[in-house]
Amino acid sequence: MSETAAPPLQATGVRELTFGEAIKEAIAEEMRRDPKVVLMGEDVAEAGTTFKVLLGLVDEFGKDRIIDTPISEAGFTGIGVGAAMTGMRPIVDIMFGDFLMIIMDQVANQAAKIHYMSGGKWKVPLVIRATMGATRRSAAQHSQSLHAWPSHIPGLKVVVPSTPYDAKGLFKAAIRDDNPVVIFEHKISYKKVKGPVPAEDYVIPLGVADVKRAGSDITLVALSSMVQTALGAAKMLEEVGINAEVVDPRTTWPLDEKTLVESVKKTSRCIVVDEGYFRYGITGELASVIQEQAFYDLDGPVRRLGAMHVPIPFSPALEDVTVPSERQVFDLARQMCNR
Amino acid sequence: MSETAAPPLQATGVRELTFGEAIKEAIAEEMRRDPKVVLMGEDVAEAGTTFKVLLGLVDEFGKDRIIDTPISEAGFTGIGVGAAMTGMRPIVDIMFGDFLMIIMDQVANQAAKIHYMSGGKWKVPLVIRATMGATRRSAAQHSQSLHAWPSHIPGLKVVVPSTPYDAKGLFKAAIRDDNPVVIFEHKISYKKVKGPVPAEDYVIPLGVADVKRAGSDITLVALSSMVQTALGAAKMLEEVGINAEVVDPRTTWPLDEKTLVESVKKTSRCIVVDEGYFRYGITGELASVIQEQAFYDLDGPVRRLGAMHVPIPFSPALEDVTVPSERQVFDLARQMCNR
Amino acid sequence: MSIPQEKLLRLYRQMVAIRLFEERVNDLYTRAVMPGLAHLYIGEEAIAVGVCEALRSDDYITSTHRGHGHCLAKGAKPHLMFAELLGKEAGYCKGKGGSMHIADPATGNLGANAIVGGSAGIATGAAYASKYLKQGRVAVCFFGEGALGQGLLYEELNLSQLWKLPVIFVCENNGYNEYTHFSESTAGDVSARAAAFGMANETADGQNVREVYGVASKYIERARRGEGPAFLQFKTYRYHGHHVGDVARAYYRPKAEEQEWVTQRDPITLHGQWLMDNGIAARPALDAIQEELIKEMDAAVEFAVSAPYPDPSKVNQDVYV
Amino acid sequence: MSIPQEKLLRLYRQMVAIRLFEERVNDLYTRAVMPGLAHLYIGEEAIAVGVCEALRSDDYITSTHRGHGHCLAKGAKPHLMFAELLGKEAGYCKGKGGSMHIADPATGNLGANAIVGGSAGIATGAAYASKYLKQGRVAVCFFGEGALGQGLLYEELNLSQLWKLPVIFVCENNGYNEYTHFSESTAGDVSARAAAFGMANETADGQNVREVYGVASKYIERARRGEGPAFLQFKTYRYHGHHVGDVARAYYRPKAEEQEWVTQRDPITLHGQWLMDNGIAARPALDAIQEELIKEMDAAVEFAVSAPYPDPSKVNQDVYV
Ligand SMILES: Cc1ncc(C[n+]2csc(CCOP(=O)(O)OP(=O)(O)O)c2C)c(N)n1
Ligand SMILES: Cc1ncc(C[n+]2csc(CCOP(=O)(O)OP(=O)(O)O)c2C)c(N)n1
Ligand SMILES: [Mg+2]
Ligand SMILES: [Mg+2]
Repeated sequence: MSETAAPPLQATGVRELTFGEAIKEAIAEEMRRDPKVVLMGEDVAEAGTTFKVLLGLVDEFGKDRIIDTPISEAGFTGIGVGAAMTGMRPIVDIMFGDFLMIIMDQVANQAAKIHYMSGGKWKVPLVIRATMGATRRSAAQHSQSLHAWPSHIPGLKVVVPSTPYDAKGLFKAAIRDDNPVVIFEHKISYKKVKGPVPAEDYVIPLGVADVKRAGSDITLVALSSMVQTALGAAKMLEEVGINAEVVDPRTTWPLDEKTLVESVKKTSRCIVVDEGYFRYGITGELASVIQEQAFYDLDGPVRRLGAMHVPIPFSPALEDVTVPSERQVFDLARQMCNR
Repeated sequence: MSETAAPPLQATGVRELTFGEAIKEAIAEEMRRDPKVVLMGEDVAEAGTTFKVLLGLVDEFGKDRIIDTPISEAGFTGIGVGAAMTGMRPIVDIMFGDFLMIIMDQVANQAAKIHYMSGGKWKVPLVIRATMGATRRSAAQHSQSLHAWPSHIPGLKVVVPSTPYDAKGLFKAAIRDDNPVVIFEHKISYKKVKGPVPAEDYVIPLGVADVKRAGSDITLVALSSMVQTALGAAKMLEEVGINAEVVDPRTTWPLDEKTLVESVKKTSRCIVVDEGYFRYGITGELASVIQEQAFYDLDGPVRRLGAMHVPIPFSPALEDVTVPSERQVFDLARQMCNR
Repeated sequence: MSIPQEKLLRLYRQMVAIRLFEERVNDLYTRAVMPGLAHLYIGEEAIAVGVCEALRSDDYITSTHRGHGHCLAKGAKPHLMFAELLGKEAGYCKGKGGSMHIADPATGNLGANAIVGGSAGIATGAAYASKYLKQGRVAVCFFGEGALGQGLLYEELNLSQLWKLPVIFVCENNGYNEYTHFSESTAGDVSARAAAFGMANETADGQNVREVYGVASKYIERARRGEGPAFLQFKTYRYHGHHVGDVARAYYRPKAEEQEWVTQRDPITLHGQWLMDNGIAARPALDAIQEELIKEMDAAVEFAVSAPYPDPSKVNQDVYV
Repeated sequence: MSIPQEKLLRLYRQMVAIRLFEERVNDLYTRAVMPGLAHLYIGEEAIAVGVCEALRSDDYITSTHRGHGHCLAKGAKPHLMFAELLGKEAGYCKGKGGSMHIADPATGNLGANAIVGGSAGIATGAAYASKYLKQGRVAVCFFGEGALGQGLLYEELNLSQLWKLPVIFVCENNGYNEYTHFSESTAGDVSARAAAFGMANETADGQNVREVYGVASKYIERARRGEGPAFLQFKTYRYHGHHVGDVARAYYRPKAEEQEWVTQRDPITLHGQWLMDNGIAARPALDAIQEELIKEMDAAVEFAVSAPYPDPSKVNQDVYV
């Protein structure tokens, strides 16, 4: 796996890109490769999405392939499902991940089940773009990280990238996948997270975790924005002599249990960190899988840190304390390693 | 807690009722108590719901309080939210729990967050009735058990009763609760599960687990239909000399962690059984909570059994193997107790 | 519009086939041979048959919980459908879908759907793909008037009209949403709901298969020419219960009403009479068609009943491609 | 309809208050004093003011992401709103809601909503409760024309008309859904969408506060009499960006268009002129109103800026009752 942690050496022209630029490049490359790839959503064309991430794509591909829609998330997601069944490879962009709540029937009752219900006869190569992440002062209906919901539904694949390199490779894999894939893009990372990205074509297979930092004392399992948080905590831990390993599953489904479990067997300690709501979400499943398979190598219970189990507040004074911080990860890890 | 396991001794006129009859009685009693309680849904009046569970209620309360709606689940759930804010105590009935996917915005973006977003000024005393449970040969869109989804969302309470006694007491508590509550009724249990129910008025507080069977060798944590499965397995285990304790959380939120953890500390072994999809659902959270708090008393990892992670198939030959069976629980428990 | 003779006879044959198929479904349920429930199309045959007769084999349809008629009319094979209804491996969906999820790429059947209105987006999406890929295919979205309660339908009406997609929304108005008369669930005028989006629309008699065929042909060809979607409402009636288990219906609809439709408005009887009145076919010829189909349907049931169930190990196949 | 003099002046005052409020919001954003973003109501003041002037204080409203004007017009106090916008404990929602979630039971404000169309059900539900409890209250659901894309709206149009609920759907058509002209997102005729459900409806000039007030009064009183819901479309325009950060707008709408509305169609200027032309108020009187409100608004900003943030420990309060 770790060869995907950094760009392949033979990579031609590795540039430093932002998370958002990497996603745009992935979409552009796939649209050049395959005329059946189209993208639809609200204000995706001239406006380049609300987050401006796709600025310019419409100039290259035109309004027939970068398609502005009415404010009908369920409506155009349904179109995406039908189009995917009949020869297209649509990407539907629902802007704020919070709006998933409006389209869940099309995603989880329709897209997720059509292949199975038809006895394998129809397939739905659809990509659903959603965003996640708080601390933008957007309050309770524009700040959620709902990746746990689609992860609960058989028939869906769920991608939660943390770096520009992963974002490009995973997004391209998602577009080429013949199953419905929901990809969660962290809003704050769009501009904030930068990293090396090869100009060349590469895909990262879905279901392969990545060790973002090798370590021996404790395993920090983290997704999306929390990978940066975990890496930050790992730096702090290093200063107190604790060598943390940071493992990023990159996709919640398929799930690379082996890499997670091997890491914990090695370190014997584990914290799972996620930006989704704490209860009945991502951390519960990952912690369970790990304790099931690494129990006898564990020093103590697998611990979890998630978004505080409250609707996300507007006030900065409140919102900032709802998301797991480097400090919290550091304190908990230190206590677990009793140093 | 255990005093709620069986009807209080002083109970006047304890009758044997079915699960469905107990729910109907709870609704009828609350509607008599409080004229602000109304129930709306598709074919709930003369038809008494698709499952015939409410037959006769319309005769007593009339069509102004048992209200037939168009096939607009999101539409009438929204009405329920607004009515709950403005003086009513509505119960909205969405028939098959699978249709939750259509109303999640109204439930999880609106109802769940209004109290918090308004700084505590508005409240939403709304009850959402949903069903769960497979093996009715209704296929992938009419058989799901989606209680994990609302359990993930702060601001909602989630009730998952397993016996007629609990169903009546918990449903009455849900109606009197000032928060939005989603209650999952197991379809097969409506007629199949019978038990003693006092004719008198009683409520069971939300957030109190119930030990359905006391034991010392292993703890079986189960909800809804799986409580019957766990009790069946416990009988089989008894014959091989294993004394299983069966604990029913009864509500996934609020969650009575204490009772679960105490039981496992005592037995040192635990299996969590649920009829929802296996991944990123109920079992992950409960297993995590237990291993976090009872780790040093555990003999081995907390194990989980859930619905197979596939869309629910139609064919009996396939559907029956997707739901955890007494046999599976028995075999796993026996292996864990190595007898 | 004048309909060629062999088409007129095929319309008759197709309706009889659906009727006979559904009678056997009811029988299989009553004899407890079929798992679960089914929603019979008996009484509404003229709609599926008239519309599908106007479609090319590579055109698309989406169907509903009451979908057997649509699937058969679009070309599904009875024995593979019965096998699916009985949960057998040989069924269209390997037994994984059942009555409410029959799907078949070979006949352009995108699938029946157990979510009321749930296929409005799928049909619109297929029409979008056909336009984008310049295939000239048309997609028909069948739905009952109860689906008028689902907001998704209006989003698709707007999107398809805005983008001039070749999709035809076919509203089968049989007067009831389950056990509730549609007047208790539907405000205003049905076709006005499509007209509001500037969509071409027409309301016709769903018991007259020639009228259905004529109206459908007109708007399907219009859509094929790229002139946009249409909304067609056909007035009809289901003779049986909402599903096979719904037998005591007096509390929600009068027996006399059922009788009137069955005796006065039956699409098969009416078309048969018309064929005879117009000297296109004599009674013996029509009887022969029926006899032949009875043999076919009985054989199909035979096949399904004796077909094996899927091996339980197949349960986790087809979840992902 | 003749409007009493002091009402005519209050209409003016209220519009100016909203304008001044929003100008300060923009300033607070530009000076990076306000967290996050806000959607300004500048240019659309006549709608909120005209409609709310026709409501009783115990009537209900639901508002949108562009909600400051609705909240103020329904009686919200500027200093408590500014406090909320700055995330302060003293705000209407203790800082938990922010710009898109101002709510206030005291003024019948059921809350602004950050989900487009998301409050259609809430308003309809409040109307349902008012009817059931025989309170004679009316609920107004404000929404932008972009919400016409949300299926939920049609479900509520059908339900409210079917049940004759006292709810008024007020469509503020400012011509744009974010950065897209509504003609690119909306097929057919807007008011026909309500008419299709048999709902009373009217389209009027949203820049003429007297006209808005007149039309609103007529349908609000009709609803109060139990004669059912209505759908009102008011044509208007937002002068500023979709949100405070949307400054370079030339790529989606021409500067000339903005200029025309600002210079020719401004609701405050037009009403002020009318007041003077009709001898109801002279320029000095109008200026006095403005001066007074400027003081009030500046004081309100003062209050909010100096108010304390909530203590972090409050974060998990108010999740449950
Ligand atoms: C979204 C949704 N809500 C409710 C149901 C339950 N249900 C199945 S069929 C039906 C009635 C449908 O009536 P109509 O659309 O007129 O079709 P018909 O049965 O009359 O052919 C209902 C309410 C469902 N399957 N999906
Ligand atoms: C369901 C949903 N989809 C998308 C958005 C993002 N969004 C916020 S405002 C807006 C445009 C709304 O346009 P309109 O309804 O006309 O209101 P206006 O901003 O013009 O006042 C969009 C798309 C949202 N908040 N909710
Ligand atoms: Mg019907
Ligand atoms: Mg607008």
